[in-house]
Amino acid sequence: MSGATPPRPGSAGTPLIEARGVGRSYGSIVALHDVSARVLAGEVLCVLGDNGAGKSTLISILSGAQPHGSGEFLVDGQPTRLSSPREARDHGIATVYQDLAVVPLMSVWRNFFLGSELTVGHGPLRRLDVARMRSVASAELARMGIQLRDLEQPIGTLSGGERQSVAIARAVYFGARVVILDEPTAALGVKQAGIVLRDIARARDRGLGVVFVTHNPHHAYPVGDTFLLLGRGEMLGTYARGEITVEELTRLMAGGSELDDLTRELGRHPS
Amino acid sequence: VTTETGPSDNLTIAVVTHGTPGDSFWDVVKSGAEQAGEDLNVSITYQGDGDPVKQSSLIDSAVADKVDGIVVSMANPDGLKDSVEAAVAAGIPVVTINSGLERSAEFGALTHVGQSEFIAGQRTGEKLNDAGATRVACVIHEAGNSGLEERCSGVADTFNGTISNVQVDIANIADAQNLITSQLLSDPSIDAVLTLNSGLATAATQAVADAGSDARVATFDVSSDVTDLILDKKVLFAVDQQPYSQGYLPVTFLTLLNRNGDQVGGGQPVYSGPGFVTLDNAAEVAEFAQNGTR
Amino acid sequence: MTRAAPAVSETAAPLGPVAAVVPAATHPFVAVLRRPEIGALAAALMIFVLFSSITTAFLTPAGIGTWLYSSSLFGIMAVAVALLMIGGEFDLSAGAMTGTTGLLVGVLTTQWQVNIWLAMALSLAVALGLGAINGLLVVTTGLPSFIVTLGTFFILQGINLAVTKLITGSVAIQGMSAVDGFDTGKILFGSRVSLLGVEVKTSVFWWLAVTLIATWVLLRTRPGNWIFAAGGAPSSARQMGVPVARTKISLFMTTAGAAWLVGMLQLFDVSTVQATSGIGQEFVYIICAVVGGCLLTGGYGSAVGAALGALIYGMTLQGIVFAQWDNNWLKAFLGAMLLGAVLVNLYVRKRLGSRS
Amino acid sequence: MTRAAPAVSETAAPLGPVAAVVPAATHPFVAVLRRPEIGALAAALMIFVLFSSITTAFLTPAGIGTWLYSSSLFGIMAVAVALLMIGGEFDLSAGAMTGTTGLLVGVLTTQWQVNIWLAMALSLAVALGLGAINGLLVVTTGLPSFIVTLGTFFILQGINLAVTKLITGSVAIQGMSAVDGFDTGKILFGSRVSLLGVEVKTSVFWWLAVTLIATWVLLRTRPGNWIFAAGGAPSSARQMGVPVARTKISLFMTTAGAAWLVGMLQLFDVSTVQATSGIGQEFVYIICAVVGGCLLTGGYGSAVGAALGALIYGMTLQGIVFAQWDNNWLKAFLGAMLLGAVLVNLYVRKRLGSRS
Ligand SMILES: Nc1ncnc2c1ncn2[C@@H]1O[C@H](COP(=O)(O)OP(=O)(O)OP(=O)(O)O)[C@@H](O)[C@H]1O
Ligand SMILES: Nc1ncnc2c1ncn2[C@@H]1O[C@H](COP(=O)(O)OP(=O)(O)OP(=O)(O)O)[C@@H](O)[C@H]1O
Ligand SMILES: O[C@@H]1[C@@H](O)[C@H](O)OC[C@H]1O
Ligand SMILES: [Mg+2]
Ligand SMILES: [Mg+2]
Repeated sequence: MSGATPPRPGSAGTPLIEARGVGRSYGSIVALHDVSARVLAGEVLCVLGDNGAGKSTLISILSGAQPHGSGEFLVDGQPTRLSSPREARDHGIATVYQDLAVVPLMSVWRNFFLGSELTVGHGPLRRLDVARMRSVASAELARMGIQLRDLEQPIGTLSGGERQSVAIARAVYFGARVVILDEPTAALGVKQAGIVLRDIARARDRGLGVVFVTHNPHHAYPVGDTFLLLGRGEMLGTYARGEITVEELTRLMAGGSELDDLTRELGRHPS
Repeated sequence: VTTETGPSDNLTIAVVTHGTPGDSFWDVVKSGAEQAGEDLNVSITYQGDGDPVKQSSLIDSAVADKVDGIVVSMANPDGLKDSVEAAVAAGIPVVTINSGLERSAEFGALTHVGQSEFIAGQRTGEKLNDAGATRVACVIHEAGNSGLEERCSGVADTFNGTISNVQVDIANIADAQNLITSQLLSDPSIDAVLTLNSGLATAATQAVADAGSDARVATFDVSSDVTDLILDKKVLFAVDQQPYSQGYLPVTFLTLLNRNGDQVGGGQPVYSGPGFVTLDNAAEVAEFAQNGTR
Repeated sequence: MTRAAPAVSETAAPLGPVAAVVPAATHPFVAVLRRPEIGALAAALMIFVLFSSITTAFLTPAGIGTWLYSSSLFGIMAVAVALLMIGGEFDLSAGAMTGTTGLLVGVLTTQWQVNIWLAMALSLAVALGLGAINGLLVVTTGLPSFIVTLGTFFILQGINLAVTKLITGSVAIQGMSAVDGFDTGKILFGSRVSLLGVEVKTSVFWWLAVTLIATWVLLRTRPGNWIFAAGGAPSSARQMGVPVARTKISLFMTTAGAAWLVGMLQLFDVSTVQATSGIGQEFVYIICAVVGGCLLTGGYGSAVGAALGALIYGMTLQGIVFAQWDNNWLKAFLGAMLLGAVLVNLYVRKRLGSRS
Repeated sequence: MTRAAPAVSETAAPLGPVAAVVPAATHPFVAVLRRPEIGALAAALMIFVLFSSITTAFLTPAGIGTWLYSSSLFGIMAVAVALLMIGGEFDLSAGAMTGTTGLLVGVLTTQWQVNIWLAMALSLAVALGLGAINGLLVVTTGLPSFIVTLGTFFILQGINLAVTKLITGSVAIQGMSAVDGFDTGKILFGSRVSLLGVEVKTSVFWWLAVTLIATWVLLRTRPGNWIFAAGGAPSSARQMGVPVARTKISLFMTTAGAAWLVGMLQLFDVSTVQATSGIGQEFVYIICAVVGGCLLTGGYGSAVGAALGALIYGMTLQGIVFAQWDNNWLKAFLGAMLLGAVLVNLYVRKRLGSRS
């Protein structure tokens, strides 16, 4: 069972997924503490914050890769404890992990459908629908602007950006209701980053909820509806798009005091 | 002495045993077979594997090679039955050696050369009685070899005292020695150690010294170290099944059969042992042991 | 079947032009040359040509039958072990387990007069249970399977010896061929079929079947995909929803099942089992898999490669005998051949890999 | 001195989610609890207490001498093998090499009347050469050391047997104790020293020395740092300028040197060597290292841990005999104990690791 349910336009109030005061510790390290976030259908939630702020940790909770330590996690308003990413996928939640979650030695198309393979036939004769998986993977990648010479190529031999594009194409394809992207644009060229941003907007327009983690306010601002700021595992604030400008967002992310340095630096090297 | 047919008939005899390469006992058997081959102008191939499935394969290979005779040791007769019978059916004469005396004729072998392990054990038990032993540790060095178990049960049959088995690994003599030491320490009433391999006899004497025990050591099989130890009175006696003859005789028999139609043995086994090497005859045996033929 | 996922992409009206990319961009011949087993195939051919030319018996019908048989017993296990290795784990108890299964049937039938088919079924159940225990131990403790299965290897080795002695009073099963139904079992597991003059033992057909099924599973089924993923990048696999733990446990059970099959093939072939049977073989299986191109680190390899690795091993073992080389040197020859085979394999794969 | 790095390797515990904590910030006591060998120490204590309480001979002076001796021979090799494993490689030829070195001295002295000390020096040179060959093969071909040293293992096994037989006419060295200078050699390698009533064999002191030196090298020298790096992440290490190839070759030579030492210790103790000596021991060394906390995947472990692993193995082996448990079950007990020891080790390290 993969992200099977057809997109369901968000019933106004109920968030597709919601975290209420969740926390998570690794041994004595508190990676996340009392953080709340909600993802509404047809909205993009941007998660921003410094390195080590806890973004990936929040993502791993939302995507079912890790259980939350404290707090509450709701899917469609129902308190849920996702025990595996598989379960998350069954709820129509798909994720691009920061480490991409690809298997380097496996071919591109096998990675694309990993865990949600298409099959034909029944019983002992049930087998992979290789032709279909290849053509879907190929089409989806082409759509991202990636032209691979060979889908049989082990994904580990792709360039960093190509690999990331495969992971994004995969999540966009399987995310029936919620797509979570952890720094998807980090390694991408200008063209590919543009395609990803457009994909995010398009998914939003189709009524999907999107969680978008990024360090880049200039990527976040154009697509985001809500901005969640994290710092040292704590929530620094949630802002609706109308409440904040891209400059303010940048300032908050950089930590107010360092703003002057930053502007000066930006001023010296305009790009 | 060359017979008229000797040099020109290109006989090949395959020896297939259950001994792992490097086992000093089987090395002497191999030497005996090779010497017979040289003496009689017959080419000899020698192979060994302790797993009956693999030993069967080796016999099958010899049959595929269309050799003129096969010598087989049968530590596990059931496991070799099909292959031995197939060889006989293919018209290749077979002589069995060492173990498997009881089934030899049934499988269609010409004769058997060896000792009965059980009888050898019984004689050993009597000798230990004579030496006044009351509690003996029987050291088994190959876990799957039923012949070794038979020796210990043979001893148990005639021995008046009590017997316990110790399991060691022939591939690690230093550790085997340690295990024997531990056994002696944990049961100080042990007054005799019986090893079933010449290499372990040396280790056992050392173990007795390490444990500060006054147990006597006896062993199966001979080597020049063992004869020295017997002369030194550190080993009581060695049971000698004369492995050299277990290699030499069957090759001779099979050659005679091929060249002269002789059916040696008359349907009965040929006993190569047990002989005993004691203080009385150790000096004579020592000379041969030095050459790797005893 | 509620697998509507593709529908999503249909609704997703592509912004850019969808390029019509032909999925099979690679020429089929090139694809074959890239398979992991191509190097092993080259090495196997070399060994075959070598012994065919320097010995007379190797290519005779009887000779072929011998090395095919030898290879088949290694091969069945090597294929199962290869699946497990692709899945990222080892099973050092696999050799001892071939002994356990045979001993169990032997004890049940000769000592307790249990019906032979029932005994075989029980033995299979026990094997699968042992495999599941291995798998569960590995998955739940997170200890390396190398050390866990080494533990079970020692335990099985002890049990095989002690229990057999306890019940039969000896260290080998005797009188098996007199057991009711042994002959019918022998047809399935211990007989020969004449094929183009070569007397082929049934185990060879089992070997072929196991290799084919394993290849099918690996390359054409979901579990196959999961095996590669579980071994190649377990945490990524888990993140993508692959049931890694279940996959690994199943693989340990598969190895145990193969051990049962080999146990039966040996039992019905020589109608006896020794308490020490199979010990020391566990590494031969791993060697065959590695010679056949499996990575020790998991995630890469093939069933056909492992089968070829076993063929190389079996041909070498019997070929040395046919060549009548002094058996004191046996191991040295074997080692040199294996190193040679692995180097040929590496060379061929590097050449082809970089060319394609 | 720019040697700030070792601190990192001391605290690098891969178990569980241990955060990167500033080393200096850790209390020394906590640092001790975090050492890789702490779990092995706990397991060793348990085995010690077990056999001390259920057998009478275990704690007697003679008993202690026995298990210390047994542990020492495994221990010397286990420590060397642990270094190699931390460096990311295996050496399956290590066991056979203990035989090779002893056989060589035996042949040279008993057959060719070479002076015993010269023979020992030659034997050491040959061992180091063999180690270098292992290392070079691994480093230049890029093949896994598991398979390369398996090849050399087979080759050595064959050579040990065939050459010994060829030269001495027998498969074991005889008459060693009559060799000139044997007695002086025995003082160094095969004598005993009375220590608090316990007759301690010299090998035990060699074991201690090897463990201390290895620990010093690992934790307090640049090569030690390189070993961790070469095994933990070879390509990162290479990028940072660590001489990975040279480090690995040196490690193979170290293992070979240790094999020589053990070869001498055995030769002078039992005054004979069999051509099959050492075969099958290579895995015991790996077991000891793993029981002592080394990772099979490289980059993590300790010399003290490996020494403790050998102690656990030696105590268990002898303890089972002292306990007079049915020796048919020996292997089963051994397996259960080892699994138990590894589990205790894991448990202790997890508890301490996550608490700190
Ligand atoms: N497995 C782990 N064990 C210990 N600490 C961890 C673990 N994973 C994360 N942490 C710690 O938790 C904190 C938050 O990590 P997280 O990966 O969520 O940050 P992030 O916001 O995604 O940073 P980045 O922008 O660099 O990706 C960090 O300080 C990190 O060191
Ligand atoms: N080891 C390899 N085997 C096969 N193809 C490879 C390998 N390494 C790189 N490639 C291919 O070479 C091309 C260039 O790769 P490279 O990593 O240099 O790109 P890049 O410019 O750094 O891209 P990015 O911006 O995504 O990092 C890619 O198409 C990639 O698939
Ligand atoms: O069966 C053989 C036995 O007779 C001999 O004494 O020791 C080695 C065994 O293989
Ligand atoms: Mg992150
Ligand atoms: Mg790049």
